[in-house]
Amino acid sequence: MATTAVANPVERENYLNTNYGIKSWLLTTDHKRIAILYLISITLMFFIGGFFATLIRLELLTPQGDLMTADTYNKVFSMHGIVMVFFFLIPSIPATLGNFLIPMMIGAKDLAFPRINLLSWYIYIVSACLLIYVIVNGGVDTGWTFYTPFSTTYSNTNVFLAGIAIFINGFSSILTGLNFIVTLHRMRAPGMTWSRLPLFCWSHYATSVIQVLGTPVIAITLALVAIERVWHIGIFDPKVGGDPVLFQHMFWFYSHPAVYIMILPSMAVMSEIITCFSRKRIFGYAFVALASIGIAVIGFLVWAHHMFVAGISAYAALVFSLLSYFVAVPSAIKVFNWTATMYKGNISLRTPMLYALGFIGLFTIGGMTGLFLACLGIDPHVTDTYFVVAHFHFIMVGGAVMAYLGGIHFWWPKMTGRMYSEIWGKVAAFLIFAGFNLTFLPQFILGYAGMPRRYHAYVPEYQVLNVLSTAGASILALGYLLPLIYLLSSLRNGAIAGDNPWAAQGLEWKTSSPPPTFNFEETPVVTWEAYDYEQMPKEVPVVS
Amino acid sequence: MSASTTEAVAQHSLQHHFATMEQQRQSTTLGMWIFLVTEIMFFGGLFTAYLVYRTAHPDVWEMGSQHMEFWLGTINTVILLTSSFFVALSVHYAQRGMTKITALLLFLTVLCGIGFLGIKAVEYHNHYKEGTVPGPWWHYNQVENPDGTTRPAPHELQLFFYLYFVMTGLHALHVTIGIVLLALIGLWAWQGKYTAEYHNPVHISGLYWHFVDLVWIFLYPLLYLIANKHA
Amino acid sequence: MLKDLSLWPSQASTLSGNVDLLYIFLIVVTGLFTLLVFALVIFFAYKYRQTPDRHATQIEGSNVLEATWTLIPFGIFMIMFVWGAAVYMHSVQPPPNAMEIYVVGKQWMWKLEHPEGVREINTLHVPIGKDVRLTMISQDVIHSFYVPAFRIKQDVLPGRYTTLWFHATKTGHFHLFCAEYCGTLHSGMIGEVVVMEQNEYQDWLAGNANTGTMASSGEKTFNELGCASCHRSDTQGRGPDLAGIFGKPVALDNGSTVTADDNYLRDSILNPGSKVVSGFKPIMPTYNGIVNEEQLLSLVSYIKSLSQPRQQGQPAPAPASVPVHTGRTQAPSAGNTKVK
Amino acid sequence: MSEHVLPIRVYVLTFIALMALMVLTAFLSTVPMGRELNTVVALFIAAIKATLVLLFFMHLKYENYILSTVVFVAGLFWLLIFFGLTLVDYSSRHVMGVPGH
Repeated sequence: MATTAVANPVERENYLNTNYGIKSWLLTTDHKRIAILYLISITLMFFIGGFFATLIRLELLTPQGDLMTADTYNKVFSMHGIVMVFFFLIPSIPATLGNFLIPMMIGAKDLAFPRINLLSWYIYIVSACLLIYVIVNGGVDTGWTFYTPFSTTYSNTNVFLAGIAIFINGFSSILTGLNFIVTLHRMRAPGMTWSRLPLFCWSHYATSVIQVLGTPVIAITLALVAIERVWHIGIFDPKVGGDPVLFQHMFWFYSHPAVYIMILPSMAVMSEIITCFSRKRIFGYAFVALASIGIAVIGFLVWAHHMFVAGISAYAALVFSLLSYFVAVPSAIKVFNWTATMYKGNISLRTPMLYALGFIGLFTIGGMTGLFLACLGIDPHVTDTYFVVAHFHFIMVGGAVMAYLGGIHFWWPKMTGRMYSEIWGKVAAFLIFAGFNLTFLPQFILGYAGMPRRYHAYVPEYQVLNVLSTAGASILALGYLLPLIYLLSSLRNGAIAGDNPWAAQGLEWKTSSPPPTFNFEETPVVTWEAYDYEQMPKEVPVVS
Repeated sequence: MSASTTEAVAQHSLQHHFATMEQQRQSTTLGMWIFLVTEIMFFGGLFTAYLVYRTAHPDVWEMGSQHMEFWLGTINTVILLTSSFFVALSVHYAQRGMTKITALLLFLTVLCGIGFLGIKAVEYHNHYKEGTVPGPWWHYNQVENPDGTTRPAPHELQLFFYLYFVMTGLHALHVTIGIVLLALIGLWAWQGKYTAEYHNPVHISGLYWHFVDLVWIFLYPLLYLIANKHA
Repeated sequence: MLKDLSLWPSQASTLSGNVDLLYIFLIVVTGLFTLLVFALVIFFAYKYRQTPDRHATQIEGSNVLEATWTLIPFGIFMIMFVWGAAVYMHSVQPPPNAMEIYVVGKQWMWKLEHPEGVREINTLHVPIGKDVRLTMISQDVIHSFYVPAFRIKQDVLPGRYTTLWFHATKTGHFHLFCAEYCGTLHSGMIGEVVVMEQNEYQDWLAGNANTGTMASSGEKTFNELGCASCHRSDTQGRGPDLAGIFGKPVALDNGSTVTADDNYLRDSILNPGSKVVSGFKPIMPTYNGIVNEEQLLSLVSYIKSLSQPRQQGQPAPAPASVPVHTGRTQAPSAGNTKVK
Repeated sequence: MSEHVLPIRVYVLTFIALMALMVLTAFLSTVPMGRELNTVVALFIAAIKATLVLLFFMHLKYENYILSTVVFVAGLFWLLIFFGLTLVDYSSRHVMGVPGH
């Protein structure tokens, strides 16, 4: 492999070397630099969340709950959830890859509102700092769901500040979504029609719609919780006739679609990787594109399937169960189309493709187990057990994180101009896939056997499966540390990637790597369909 | 868009990543509308809560509405509608490049906004004196019956007032932000920053103010007009 | 450790079999689909692996295929929905005449009370082969009553009664968990359900001397609070007569009608100004903060008993020993309590 | 410019209409029509007022592309989803699945 980095021949001017210094980064309005800022901050939050995950799995090694106190454990799983959901998963792909790539994919110089883009990063940083302050000051023990009246009245932790942190964080998400929508409508290069748009952009468009329409609701809901903590009275307070279940309606109105904020961008990445490494156009472009929009819309109609045992009416349960099955259809369509795209391709199993295939497998399992939870006959037994925990980790980690890593590996040469070690990349991909399955498959069995979630101590008959799960988690942790190491080391030692190391077809590959500040020397004019691999080399070249 | 000369005049207002003034104008306008949609959903959470509790306790809601001061609410409605009219006119004059008039109209709007907040403050103070502020300040525990006897106030009355304060409070916050925004835009208009070609900030801040007006158009009947005054 | 390994919860109620059958159906169907996807992905990745001499065949798509994999899954989903809905509707409709047990959840224990007046903490004794209905409420935060062996779970809310029912089919000890996160000792809010033969259950009930039935302790509270001075059967009463009202529609002074169920009775005691019965003056004071959840349950139980023909708890209120239990540890019949 | 400059007359007429509607709704609130009808009438008038503001003050009628309208209507549509599906629960709580029945 690349032992001798080519002694940087006179580097072309690009977004990284155009100017230097902290100030040039902190005041930048270049979407690519903001993407890098996001990448760094999100990675940090990922490892904070991962640290809490490690503590959870260590505690559950034994049934007695002997590693930490019950209060500490409750804080640990709450912080794990809050950090991972609001500060890693929701911004992960859109704010890094989306930010970096969308303008380049549509042939624009930047997002529509570059300063708002920077503002959204600052808002993210402010909220993340506030959250870290909360963690340092004893954390919060409500779970990421903040259910009332526990959060408003009974918890003795920093609920107010944590709520405010998520409230602020919401605006970062809203501004990103707003920026993407306007950009995709108004900034496309000549010839880049909607039917030529890469599916990456379609999926991000759907994501942005959810961010814009859903996030304000969680913001106002958490604001109400925060006010209720200060005022000692509020609309969710049963003492004055308020209904705690209304909080759950308002919470899940956002937080269920939020799952699609996490998974739609992953699907965006999938469509790019699978086509490139199969050397094929996507199977059923229009169906994949419309499935994204379908998920975004139907995703808003299903929230109360989180509440089948929460005290909603049986009639509402029927309605929401039915609607929940509707949303499974577009997801199934996507999986089948990706699989069909591989048919008669010329497939090379490079690192990004390994992640993509891992994604298809894990997302399929995650989606299939979702059918159990939508099913009114089964959900009351498995909800609030480890079955649910396993299910949503299959979607969010098996799905979203796999795709995130796949995307980072795919576009790493574009972002940095360097190639990483292919061997280590494959090793990490296998470790993550194996570790993930060993961690979370046993949890399905645990859940059906009846182990409730958020238990600090549990009855002894659940121990064997918990030990398996913890064993898997240690492999998974190793798998996550590896990319951090070899990707960083590639910055110094990696081979020079060249403009288009995968011979990929998108517009972003038609400019140099790393790209110049304004992305293209001159505005491109698009005359071809997306994924037009007919015109591209028939196999993926090897750069080393 | 043949007017390349006018675009040359406005060139300094065109940000580097846009190709034309028209693209920039359409982008910012679309951005503002999307922002307004997020605002709809933001208030939407409160309206949902209102809807749920109102359908569950219609009597209590009527009882609560009787504590609203009809005339103060109505005057405030007049003020906000008038201010929206001023803003619409200010955009009109900005389009024609008469930015001094634009500025004056915006300053009038700011005055309206301040008046609105003043009246709102009077109402809040009255509720405070009456004891109908939820939380530690609540001491409205007995309701008078028509025959002069009293009975315990239904505790859902606090829900009504809680929603009243949160909804109008959030609205007042938006009015405050609008006042600051329009004052700044008015100042810049006075200084001649805007022209017939480039005045989109006036336009989109105007959209924001109209939205604040829209919210009030619904708050007014929902809070002030549901009292059963003919029972 | 291995001999305790639990891969499948025991089946101990009439519902367990239904849920398990549906679960197995879903496992088979989704398993087949998952295998199909896995097999195709692996097969394609191998069959069409990169070779230097081949071009990928560009395929635009196929509407027939799209329709196929839209409609077939959709049809299967609808089968899942209908079957699931059937199991669910059965599980949320308690049979009439089920024996009733009252549950109060609080941080972090379950308080259970039998109509005969026997109280337990964290352990629930029930007879095999009978329909049992739980009427549940929380004193503080949301809890969830979960018995995996029965496949039943329902959140227990503050401020509102929820119900759950089961019909045990197997004797033995089964886990009872709190399934909704409720604070520090959430994982300690566990106990067990003991299913006994019916005669053993009767012996057990008889062997636990108690202070009278729930209805009778409700009657005591009723009299102590002076409720009877207004809610009287003669026409002089300033409040409505409560005999026979349970489960009946009640006309309110605002013209609407409500059913006098558990929740309505509870609300009327705590929040009397809200729903006033037509024809009466709204003069009732609130008992919010005066009676606790257990007293409320016994009051509701008493009012219910007034609607059951010939079966009222009698004895004249014993003025001496007033069982007002405010504390948590007033656990009668010590033999049954088991605090972990 | 492609921006449409409206004559002042449009704004004045809109303003007069808004004021008239406001007087109307304030007056109608004192006419006994029954609780439901009174609310429906008040909200109907509010909706007309809102539409006037949107169409004329906020130029929705005159934007030279329909996107803003689509965006705004989408917002309203989502709000209705929120209202509607929440009410599915609350309005049916006393029909099915309540304790005891």
